[in-house]
Amino acid sequence: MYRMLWRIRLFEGQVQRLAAAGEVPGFPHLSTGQEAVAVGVCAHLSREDALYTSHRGHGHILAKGSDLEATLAEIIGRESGLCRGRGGSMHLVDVRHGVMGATGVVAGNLALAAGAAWAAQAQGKSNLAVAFFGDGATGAGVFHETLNLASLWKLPMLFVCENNGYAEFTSRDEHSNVNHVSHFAKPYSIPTKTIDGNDLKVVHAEAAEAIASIRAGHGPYLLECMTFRMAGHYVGDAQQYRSKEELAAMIEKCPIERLKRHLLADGVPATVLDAIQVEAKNEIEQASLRARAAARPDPATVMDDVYTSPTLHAISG
Amino acid sequence: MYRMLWRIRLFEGQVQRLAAAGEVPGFPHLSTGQEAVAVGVCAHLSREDALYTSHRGHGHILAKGSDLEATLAEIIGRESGLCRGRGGSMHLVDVRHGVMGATGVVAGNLALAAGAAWAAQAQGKSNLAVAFFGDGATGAGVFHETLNLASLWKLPMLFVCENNGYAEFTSRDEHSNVNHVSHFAKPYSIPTKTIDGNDLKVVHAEAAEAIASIRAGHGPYLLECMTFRMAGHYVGDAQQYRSKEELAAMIEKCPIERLKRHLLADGVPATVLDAIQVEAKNEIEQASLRARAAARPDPATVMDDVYTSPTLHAISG
Amino acid sequence: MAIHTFIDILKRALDEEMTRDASVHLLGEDVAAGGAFGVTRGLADKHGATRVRNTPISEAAITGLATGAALAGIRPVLEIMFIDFATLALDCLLNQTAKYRYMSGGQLTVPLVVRTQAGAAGGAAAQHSQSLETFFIHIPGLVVVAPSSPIEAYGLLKSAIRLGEPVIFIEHKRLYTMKEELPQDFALPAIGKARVAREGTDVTLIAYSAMVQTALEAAKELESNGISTEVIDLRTLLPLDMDTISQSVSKTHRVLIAHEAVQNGGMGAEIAARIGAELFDELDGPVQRVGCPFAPIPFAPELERALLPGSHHIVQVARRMMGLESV
Amino acid sequence: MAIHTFIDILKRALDEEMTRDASVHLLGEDVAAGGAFGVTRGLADKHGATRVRNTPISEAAITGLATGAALAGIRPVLEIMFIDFATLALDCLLNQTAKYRYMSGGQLTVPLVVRTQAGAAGGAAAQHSQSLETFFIHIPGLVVVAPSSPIEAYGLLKSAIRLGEPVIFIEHKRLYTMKEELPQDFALPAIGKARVAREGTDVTLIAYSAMVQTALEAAKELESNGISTEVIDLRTLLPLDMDTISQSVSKTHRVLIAHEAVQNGGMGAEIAARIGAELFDELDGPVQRVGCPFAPIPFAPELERALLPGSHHIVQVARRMMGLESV
Ligand SMILES: Cc1ncc(C[n+]2csc(CCOP(=O)(O)OP(=O)(O)O)c2C)c(N)n1
Ligand SMILES: Cc1ncc(C[n+]2csc(CCOP(=O)(O)OP(=O)(O)O)c2C)c(N)n1
Ligand SMILES: [Mg+2]
Ligand SMILES: [Mg+2]
Repeated sequence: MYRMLWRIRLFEGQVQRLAAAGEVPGFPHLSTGQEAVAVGVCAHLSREDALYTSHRGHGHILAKGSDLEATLAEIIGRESGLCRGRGGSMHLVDVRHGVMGATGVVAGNLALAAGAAWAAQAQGKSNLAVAFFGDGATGAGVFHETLNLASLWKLPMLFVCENNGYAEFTSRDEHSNVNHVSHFAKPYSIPTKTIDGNDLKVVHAEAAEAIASIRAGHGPYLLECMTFRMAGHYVGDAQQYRSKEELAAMIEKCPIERLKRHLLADGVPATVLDAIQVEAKNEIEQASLRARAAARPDPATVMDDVYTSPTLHAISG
Repeated sequence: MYRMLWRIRLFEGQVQRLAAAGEVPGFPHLSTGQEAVAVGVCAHLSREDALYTSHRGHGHILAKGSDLEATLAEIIGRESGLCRGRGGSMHLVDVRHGVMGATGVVAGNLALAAGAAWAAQAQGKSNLAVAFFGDGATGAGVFHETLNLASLWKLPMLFVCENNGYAEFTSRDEHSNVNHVSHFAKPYSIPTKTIDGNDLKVVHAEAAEAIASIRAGHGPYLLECMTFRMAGHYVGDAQQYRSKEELAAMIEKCPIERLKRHLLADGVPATVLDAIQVEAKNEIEQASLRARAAARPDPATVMDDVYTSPTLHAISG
Repeated sequence: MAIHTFIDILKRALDEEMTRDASVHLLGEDVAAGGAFGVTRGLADKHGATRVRNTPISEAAITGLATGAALAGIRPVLEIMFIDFATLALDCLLNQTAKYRYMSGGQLTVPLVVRTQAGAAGGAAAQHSQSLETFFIHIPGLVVVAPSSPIEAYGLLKSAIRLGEPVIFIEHKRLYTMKEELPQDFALPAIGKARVAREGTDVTLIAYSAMVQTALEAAKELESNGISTEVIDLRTLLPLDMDTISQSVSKTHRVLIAHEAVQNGGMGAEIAARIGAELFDELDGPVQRVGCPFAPIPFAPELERALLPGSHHIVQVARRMMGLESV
Repeated sequence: MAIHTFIDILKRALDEEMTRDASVHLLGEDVAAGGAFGVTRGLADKHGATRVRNTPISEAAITGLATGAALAGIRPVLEIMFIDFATLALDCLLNQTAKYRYMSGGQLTVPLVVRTQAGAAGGAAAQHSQSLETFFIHIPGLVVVAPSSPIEAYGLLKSAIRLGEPVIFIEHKRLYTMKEELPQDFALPAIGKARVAREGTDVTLIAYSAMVQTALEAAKELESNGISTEVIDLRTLLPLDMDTISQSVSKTHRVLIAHEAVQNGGMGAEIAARIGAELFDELDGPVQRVGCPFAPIPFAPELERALLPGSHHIVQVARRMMGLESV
């Protein structure tokens, strides 16, 4: 898991560099600083479990098992990308690994995750659905509609909120006077916990408990992970709205530093940890080289995949 | 207030008869059995307080002071109706009495009521906004979005839920496993109470307290009034989905019978009460005669009032 | 041969599809109780409460849920009680449902049917009477179907369920009590193909949904005026079957399009624009539209009647097109 | 005379209107921080946090709140960050905002401006690039405005705020960095009137929003082909100014309509249908449309470029219309 933390951290760093160099179309959102949530939760998921995520989803997708190169290739818009360059950073889908999708619409796919959970229930399968979302998403009505449906139908669904205290440039206290997202689960009697999302050990243990409860048929669970957005809202955000103190606290909170301290204390030699970091760096660099060398989509294929049925395609206006 | 209960009861009875006779276009929803909520809450409102209500809003509007004849005239589609026959039963508006509107979209105007409350706050006025809605409306996301906004901005707004245990033909337990609508207010720290909505004395007292709190600047308040829909969902609904026992409990719960018992116990002579009932009956009958004799809208005016500016009207496609 | 109302025949189509394919599930407000119009009455008893599921009043979430279930291999048939409230589901339909296949580079499909009720039916007023199909024909990835009679509804609903794309299936309230005999041999209609509902040589009259019945009435009246009207029932609004339209226009050289939706920016605009561009040389005169004037639907019956387009409007415009009436 | 970007000039218009009229209030996600594009930056400091209010991510409720406030005498200017998310506000806009005046029999008006960002701007992909004006032109009671340059935005936004109707004000992201000089004497444009952005005699080219700039580029290129193009900037999409269009078409007899929105069921359909019906005898050839092919906006730049209509498409179609290029 230490390796995966580094993979995500360095992946996001690579995206940031490529974005600065003008190689990333659009405005990617980085999960730097929030890696422990992705890694701690996804460690308990199988391929068949459905994962839905938000605009800040690179980490979740990598932790779920998606290929580094194909993910990066998508983010820089290549034909070899997960979605053949159609989706991009905010619309990553990788069905082979149960990554059912990211979305650029805040809270826009929470109910879709409930649908995946309902499908599993209706088909008598044992897999579950996980939805990652930010604290800002709790302002959206569909979040509450989905909590109601999930609790009413006892859907096998894990809600994971990454509460980083910000929605874009506005801090949480201007969005709600409800301090903790976990409070929203209470009226529905959905089991919930607010945890330290920067400590991988904590996330891992609490996610285990939550997922065990869901797999045991007790219905949905909401995990609120308090975390810290180390980067700006999007690549290029100058973050003038954040105080120096706040940004300084970052290093203290860094989930990688935190896990490193745990591991060192547990007696893992520093050389082993350093080697992992170097390996991850090499992996990312290799993946990046290959992704950047990959072919760009052929403009002639732009109308592919609007519809399944070729007859509809042929005559559509 | 006993008079107003009867006015509403008999008004609804009249609407039902007229509907059966084919004189009411569309599908009116009656508030029979829920009168105590309307009367108990509106007793504390001034004309300047803004009232918004749902598809089941006749009672609220009458209790707020709207004219019996003009209200009925609207429900049967006459030019002398509150909205010149444009609105109908589900879209009653009477600005003179602070009736800002009913809506046929479940939960569709809750945020508008918050807007009225915000306007009052921004304009430094002391009036408040009241929104009446059914228990089914709590399934709608915008209800939760509005709770969040109202608590965040401390809006002078009273949420009144008439929990009659049904949304259309489906009972509450198929809509939510949250037993009480008041539970939804809790995460927002909005003060809330669940009360007996069929006992006018209770409603009156609790509404007084809620409104005093709002007027004192403590922000929104949610009152959940447990009540009983004595009629079907709409006029004509056969109600096969309700048990005999449930329907039998009706008389016991009837808010008029309840208040009558209170008043008799307080020493009010039965003759006085009977006289009020007879007077209300006469009022309704007179209003009905006049409303039914009123002119129908002129088809040539059908394009009036789409826009304010005549220039837009003239050239609009 | 049995006679069926529109309501009964929809139920029959749903029942048969649920029996044929265990992945078909019904979802919606009050559907287990039959829905607002009784279309699904009895299906919960027959197919079980898991496959016919009442939902809370949460149009956004249930549309999302149905979409997510469709992505996971279920074939949901979702009912949105009135098309007026489909706007509550529109973010999902526009930004998720319709785009999923494309955005995922073809990895996923959304085999979903959204049934919804549209149109004015007497005093339902501004929020329960609208015809909003235009919102959907502008969304790449969706398919839009609007049947014009019980037989049509039967075949088109079955075809829609089997299609494997997200289909908006629009049922006009005024058709619900219409009765028709269902023929025994019955080939399911192809989605995307229009049909000629009546042949004629002077004017092509294009309609869909309940307006087809109005158009057929008008055609009858026009016949007594010596005008031979060809009525095209579009069946599918998206994609538009220009072949059928083109064949007819090459014969009649005059086109009148009728729909109940507001004329400005309505379905008729697209049809007229396509004909104007693709069949310009075939036209003997301007393509005419009959639609709702630009106002909400009023409550009072006199006003509603004054606003809604009816067969007399069609007759009047068609007569004018044939030079029988001055402008 | 100062040079302003589109962003600066919108800020200036808002600032001036807030100073002029104390009932004008700004509302929206992050507006106090300037909004996603910095348009409202600094206005909270100047006019106070009550009049420039950040909201939660609750598009439905904030639109309802703004509507209710407008009914109560406030003049809200609400920002919906991207038009892609305006569908979340559409129930309110369609069923409440637009219909209030009519349903109340004229008792109430809704003086509300909804500012929103539309259009593709390079890699924003399928959920942040759409042009959805068509949804709004089909809603009686709304007014839809789409400025084409900084000067236009300045005047139209001020006029929209003063109009007293619910106005959807659409800002194209690609215009945000465009600069123009603001003349000193400046009469506010009337809502509902188009303008001739360039005079010409051979072809009438109708556009709005950023596409006007593209159309002007195309017109320049066409000039070097010997084709004289009259460019009409619609300014207001609803209601449509047919007078200005008609004057131009009576001169050129050829019409080309261009917009970035998906062509099927787009704004161009209504314009083409109106011209085809009302100006049939003036037309020397079919009314042509240039719009987006029927697909979501893809992410990769090559694909985005391949899909979006540009000046070369306009030039090509115009040349074809003039017989300079074969079909
Ligand atoms: C429905 C919708 N409204 C607004 C936006 C613009 N937007 C993008 S990200 C964002 C903030 C989201 O905050 P949060 O959910 O806390 O996620 P975070 O960015 O903190 O991870 C906003 C408002 C959007 N994408 N979707
Ligand atoms: C958004 C929306 N969805 C569905 C409907 C159809 N509908 C009308 S009333 C109703 C039930 C409302 O229940 P509740 O809010 O409890 O009010 P009650 O009728 O019990 O007073 C439904 C589903 C609607 N009008 N609006
Ligand atoms: Mg956040
Ligand atoms: Mg109820």
